[in-house]
Amino acid sequence: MEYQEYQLRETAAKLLEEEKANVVIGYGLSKTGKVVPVFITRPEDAQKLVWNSECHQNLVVFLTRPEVKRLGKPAIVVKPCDARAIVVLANESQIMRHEVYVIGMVCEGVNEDQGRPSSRCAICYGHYPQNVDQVIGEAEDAPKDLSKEERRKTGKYQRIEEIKALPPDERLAYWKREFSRCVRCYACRQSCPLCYCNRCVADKNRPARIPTSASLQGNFAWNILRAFHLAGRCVSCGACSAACPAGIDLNLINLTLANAAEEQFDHLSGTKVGALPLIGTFSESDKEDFIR
Amino acid sequence: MSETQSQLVADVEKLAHTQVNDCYQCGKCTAGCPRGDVMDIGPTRLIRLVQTGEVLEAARAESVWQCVSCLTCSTRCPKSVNISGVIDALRQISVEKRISAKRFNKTVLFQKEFLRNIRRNGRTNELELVVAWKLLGLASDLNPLAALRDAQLGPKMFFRHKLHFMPGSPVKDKAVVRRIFDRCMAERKSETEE
Amino acid sequence: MEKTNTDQTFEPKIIAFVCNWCTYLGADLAGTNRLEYPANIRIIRLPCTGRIDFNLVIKAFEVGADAVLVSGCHPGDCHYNAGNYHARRRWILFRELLEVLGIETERIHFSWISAAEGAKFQKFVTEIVDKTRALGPYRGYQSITHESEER
Amino acid sequence: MAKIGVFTCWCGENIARHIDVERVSKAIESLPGVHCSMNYKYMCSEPGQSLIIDQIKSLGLTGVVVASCSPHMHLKTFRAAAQLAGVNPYMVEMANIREQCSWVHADKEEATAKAIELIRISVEKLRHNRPLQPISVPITKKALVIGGGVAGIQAALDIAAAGHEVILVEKEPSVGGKMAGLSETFPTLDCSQCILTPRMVEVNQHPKIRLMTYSEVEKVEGYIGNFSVTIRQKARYVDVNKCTGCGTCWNGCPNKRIPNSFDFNLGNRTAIYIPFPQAVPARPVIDSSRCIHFKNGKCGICEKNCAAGAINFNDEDKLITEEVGAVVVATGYQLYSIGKEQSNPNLSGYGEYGYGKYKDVIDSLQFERLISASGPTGGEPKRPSDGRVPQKIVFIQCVGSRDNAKGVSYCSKICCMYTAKHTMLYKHKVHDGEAHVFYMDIRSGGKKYDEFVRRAIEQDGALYHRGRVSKITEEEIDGVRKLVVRGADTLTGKPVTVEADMVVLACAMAPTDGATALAQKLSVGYDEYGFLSESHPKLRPVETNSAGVFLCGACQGPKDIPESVAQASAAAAKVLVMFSQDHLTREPEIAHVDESLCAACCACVQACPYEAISIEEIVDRKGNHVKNTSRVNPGLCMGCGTCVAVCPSKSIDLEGFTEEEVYAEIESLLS
Amino acid sequence: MGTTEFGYYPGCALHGSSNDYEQSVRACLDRLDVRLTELEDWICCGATAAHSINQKLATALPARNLAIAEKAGCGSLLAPCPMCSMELLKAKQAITSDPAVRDEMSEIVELPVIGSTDVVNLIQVFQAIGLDAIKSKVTDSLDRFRPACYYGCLLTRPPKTLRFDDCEHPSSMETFLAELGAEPVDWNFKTECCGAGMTLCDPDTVTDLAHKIIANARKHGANVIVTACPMCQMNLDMRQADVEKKFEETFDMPILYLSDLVGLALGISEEELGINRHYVKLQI
Repeated sequence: MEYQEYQLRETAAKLLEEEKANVVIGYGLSKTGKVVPVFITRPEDAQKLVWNSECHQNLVVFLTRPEVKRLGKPAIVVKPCDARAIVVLANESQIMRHEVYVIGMVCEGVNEDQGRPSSRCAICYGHYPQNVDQVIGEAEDAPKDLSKEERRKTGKYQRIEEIKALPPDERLAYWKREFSRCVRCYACRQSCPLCYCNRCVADKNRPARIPTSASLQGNFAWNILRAFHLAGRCVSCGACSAACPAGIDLNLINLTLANAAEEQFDHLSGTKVGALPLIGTFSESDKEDFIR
Repeated sequence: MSETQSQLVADVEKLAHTQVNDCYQCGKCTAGCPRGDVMDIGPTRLIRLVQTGEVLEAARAESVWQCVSCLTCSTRCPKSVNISGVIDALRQISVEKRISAKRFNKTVLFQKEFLRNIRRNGRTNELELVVAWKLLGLASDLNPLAALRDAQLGPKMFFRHKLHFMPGSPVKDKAVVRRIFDRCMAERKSETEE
Repeated sequence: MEKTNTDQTFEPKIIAFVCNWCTYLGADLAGTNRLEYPANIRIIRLPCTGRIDFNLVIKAFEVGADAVLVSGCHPGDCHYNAGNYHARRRWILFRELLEVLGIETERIHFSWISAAEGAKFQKFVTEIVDKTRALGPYRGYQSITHESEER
Repeated sequence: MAKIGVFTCWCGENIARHIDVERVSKAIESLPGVHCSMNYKYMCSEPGQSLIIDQIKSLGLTGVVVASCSPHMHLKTFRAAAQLAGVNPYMVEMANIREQCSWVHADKEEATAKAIELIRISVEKLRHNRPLQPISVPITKKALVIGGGVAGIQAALDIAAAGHEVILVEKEPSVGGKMAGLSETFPTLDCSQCILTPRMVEVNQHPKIRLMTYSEVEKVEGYIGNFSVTIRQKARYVDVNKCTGCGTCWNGCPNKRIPNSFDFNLGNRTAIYIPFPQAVPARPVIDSSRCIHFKNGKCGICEKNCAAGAINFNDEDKLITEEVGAVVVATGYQLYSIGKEQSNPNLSGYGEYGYGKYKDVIDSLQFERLISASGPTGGEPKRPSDGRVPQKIVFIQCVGSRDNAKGVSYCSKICCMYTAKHTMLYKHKVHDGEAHVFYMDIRSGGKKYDEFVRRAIEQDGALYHRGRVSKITEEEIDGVRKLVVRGADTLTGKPVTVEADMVVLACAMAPTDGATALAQKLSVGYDEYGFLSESHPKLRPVETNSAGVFLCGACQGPKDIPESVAQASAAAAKVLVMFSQDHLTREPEIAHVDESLCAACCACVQACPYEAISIEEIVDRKGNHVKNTSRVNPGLCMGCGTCVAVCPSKSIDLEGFTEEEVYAEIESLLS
Repeated sequence: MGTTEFGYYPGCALHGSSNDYEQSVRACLDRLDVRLTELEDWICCGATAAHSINQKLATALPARNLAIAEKAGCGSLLAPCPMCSMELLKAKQAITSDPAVRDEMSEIVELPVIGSTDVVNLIQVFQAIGLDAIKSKVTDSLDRFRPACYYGCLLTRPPKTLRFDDCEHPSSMETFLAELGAEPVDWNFKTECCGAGMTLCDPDTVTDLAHKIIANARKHGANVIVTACPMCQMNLDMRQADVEKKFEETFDMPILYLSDLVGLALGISEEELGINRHYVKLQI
């Protein structure tokens, strides 16, 4: 990891020197020593970049922010899971892929706050970054990737199965308990690299599709809406769950749909450059058993 | 169509895994049938009889037993009706109801004897079968000379080491064969097992 | 008390979202042929199943629907060539979402009913009303709404 | 502030018997926004409409709800009435209390309660409606006709006769289509070419028609009234302007043994050729795949012989773009292939009939050429294998048709008629010949049609057997090669064996190979077999669901000549209706984008079934990029609203069914 | 070339009156280094009798054999008799297309059966071995043979179940034999039925059908009929004398098994192949 960090700093400095990028979006340390996003614009500042197991945040969210766009041509440090979000953004024409230099880190897994291994790492889709401009780290250093079946047996998928095994009313009761804590701070939306709408439907009031107050009804409506908007798009980076101050594991819902997309339509978002959106396309042979 | 009739039609369709109403009477089955010219009721008309509920009349037809099961009819049917399967179903019904065409008593008895032979031995014992066949021929009030005619083949075959007293390697577990027979026959009222 | 009372006289509220060119005309045909069915259904006419957003279904539950019906042209018959194929894909995913959230999918009915299928419309609506009557009011979703009001 | 009038109809007894109309009117009065609530016996009648108009005028209503029958019945009527009174027609809503209420609910209490709710839904929607203005689209008054068979010719002539320009595109070197190859036509037995060739010449000479033979439509862009079509004019290697059609070139061409596809390979042609003597234009084409010059650069006899200097070996395909307002598709048919090669993977050949294996088993169009005076045998029925005149011909109907196992499930409609014709033409030429027909049913509905079939049987002595044929084999019998046809006669119940000299298969009609690809270019639907779909099987038989694109002839389904011609004229009439105005008015119920909010994620672009949405760049005055947005082409949008459902930020909305309107409808049902 | 392995279901005929076919197949495949493993305790497939009398039995009997093959871990099973091969394939189709049938059959035959075994005929075995491999072992040319390849009714039917060759104009035997130097003739009755099923019950019809077949082969210039069916062989061979008598024609048309001809090409003697045991003498 130290060597990766060294390589990363060298790469960043070089990119800035050669003006292949005007800003490097990466991880650095705050005054209190916490890992935070940093925006490096001068080659000499590249030494401030860090790479360690605390780099759990998905920085891709910054790519679509107007204030970041103003800094000029970006380079960005991504983990393999984050890299998938870049592919989705490019597929949805939110970024011009060739205008972003993507530095992919070979990842051994990261911690969430308080040093716990991140739950998303338990369902890791791959430790080696794909569709990036440069890879830092060696493939052989990365842990072995899980097979689809192994993934299904671990972490959040297991939790989803547990929930699905409950009778419907208990499932609903579970989510009522969870959503009743939601304060509608929209941190989930803020942290999501794929929530980039200019104005969210939740903020529109003609018609008011989502009750704006943090009522249970509004919370349900909001979370259903959010989940469905990410159907076939969510790359399971877990940023929403990590960001939620109420501690709601929002990612579970997204994963359910990601799972369905993979099972029923063989669609794994962010793994195919140029993939068409899952919702917005169709196949005449889509299978279902409930339409009469 | 009476209820009994529709029941019989349903029975035929179930046994043959086919829908007789798919047939539009084009005659292609009769046209291609190697026995079409000698049949009393050709395959097209057999299907028609089933369509109209006259399953029993169809099952009485001689043609049901004249069929050589070559599958030409089913293969070429433009509506994919399993004609050959319908004829098999009619055979089964004619046996169960004891209404098979008289002239083919021998054939029916032979088919039954064939199955009894397998039930007993697990595999066919040809000598037993030919002997039984000849006995049937003599016993069934048909021209004994005709039966004798094939008797000539017996020694001829034996001479060429073709005819065996026992199958090459006897089946060890004969009981299981019997159980399979009993399970299959149990569901339908059948007179094959005396 | 009230509960048993309402259950005895429970009349389910059913909101239907149908396309203008097939199912709406199918419902019209049921009328032309005087095919009776229970009066519990309220049809919202939309141009195409492609227009039927999942939000509308949620909204229907929010206003107290006990069941929702969504119906359009048979695959291949869409007036707009492919709107129903798009809809179908969304429904497949939407059901997965509802499933995990514990929202009763047996209260959302999908069907293809053509302009010629007045009888199918009648039968379908009758079945849904009977089924929903048996299920009782959708207290699950209604409790979400009510708890919100109480707060 | 909305001032809404609600008008409830009795529809005589139809509504009033099951709904207490008075009570409904009363209950509606108190709804927010409702200014007046009235009822009348027949709202759609003249006095009913006057009532609405008077109330609008006297009360200054801003919108109208009519509670009566289905909007599919009278929405247009009431919109027109409102417009007369000065209210925007899109401020009219209907509540369907007849088809979906009074006619289906027996209990008057329940029906009345439901009617009130249905009206409430409409009132709530109307409160959120916006006045809409019809969209006006300019029209290019020029038509494209694709396919130069009898249907395409007819459509082109009709449109041109009304004074509009027409481009007629034909992929073969000559117009005429399948009809040009037929011998005589049923049920009159008049010569096909005699009646068709004058029309062929006319399209070539008509000042308003631009005939483009040996050409294919490459690309279609745009929308009704404003299509941009790219046409590929294939290299002909002959300058049609210089060429006089004298024939020196094809008469002198040494390469004379190329199977002529116009004769379905029964006859031969040269490498430079016209497909048949009456070809229009009478200008040859060089088949570069067979011409000696293209193989080794030698020969060039045609070039040397051509006094006009019209031969151009360096000719190339040309792409020509034309602007047209309407498109008529008339791509016709081909015969279902009975051999092993199938264009449609769901079909398989008829191995049992030995087509392709036995030379004397031919299809019906080949037989037409064999008995046509312009055909390879000069009209003498000679069999392909040895040139003998057949003494016995077996005609088999329904080959491929009505055959779910191997062919198509539909009836090809014309085979019964032309088979009867074939037997007659054959018997007229070979008086002592025998004509056997194997058929399943005789379908001869039409003027003088059944009489025609009976004539073949009664007067010309064709022997009809009701049954299909199972197998054909070739045997030498008494020194002559015969086709042994094993069929059945289901009327006697017996198999029938005929030893024939020739067998003619009446193969199913199928759409041409390129039809579905063309349909995709035009956004026109097609069925499982590739026949193009009309908009409504009865009421809109020549329109398609792609506005401005019309159909005629056998590309839409099996059809005979009179039907094709009638349909062609119908399609032309539809084009002329369009062209009778300078602008096209389209329903304004289409999608539109709030460009300030669109994030250009492209979901709508993918979802739109009409490719009506594109991504556009917004720039400031200096030309700097501001953002991208999706934009709807109002000419292409058909108003399905699929885009709205897939838009995550709902920056796109559908007029007439806006989010606001639909939510208002649902919320009106709040209990 | 390594040894190839196939499971082997001889069926009653090959262990009975058509044991010359087994002799021929074994001699031929032995020479080609193909190892046949006979199914342990196989039972009769039921043949025409089962599907004439009881449809369920017609599935159960072959299903038992499929179950035995699966238990033995046999991937490909050679059934040289087309009747057996068709019955096995029909049962396989019934089992794989309907889980209810699969479960019921597993219960009836007292062994689990899922229909995973590939059932192949003799031609498919030759195709699997490969032309090159066979040609490398050929010692004698077959150029004196002008065979009429006779597929009979069941080698290609029902086509959707068997999925073998073109059911109207099959050509796999011709292609194969032509490569070995023979000159196959084109003729008309490749898939016509010889009526073997009726050979005991209705000899008159059978002689008629057999006559049509032998006469057509002769007419098209064949000097031998080649078949891959024990019933066809026996019927055309044994009945030929009757045919000649009834129609007052002499044919002397030898009826060989496909493996006989291949065996001759591989230099195996007529005695080893059992050709000497046929009724009509091979004198070519």
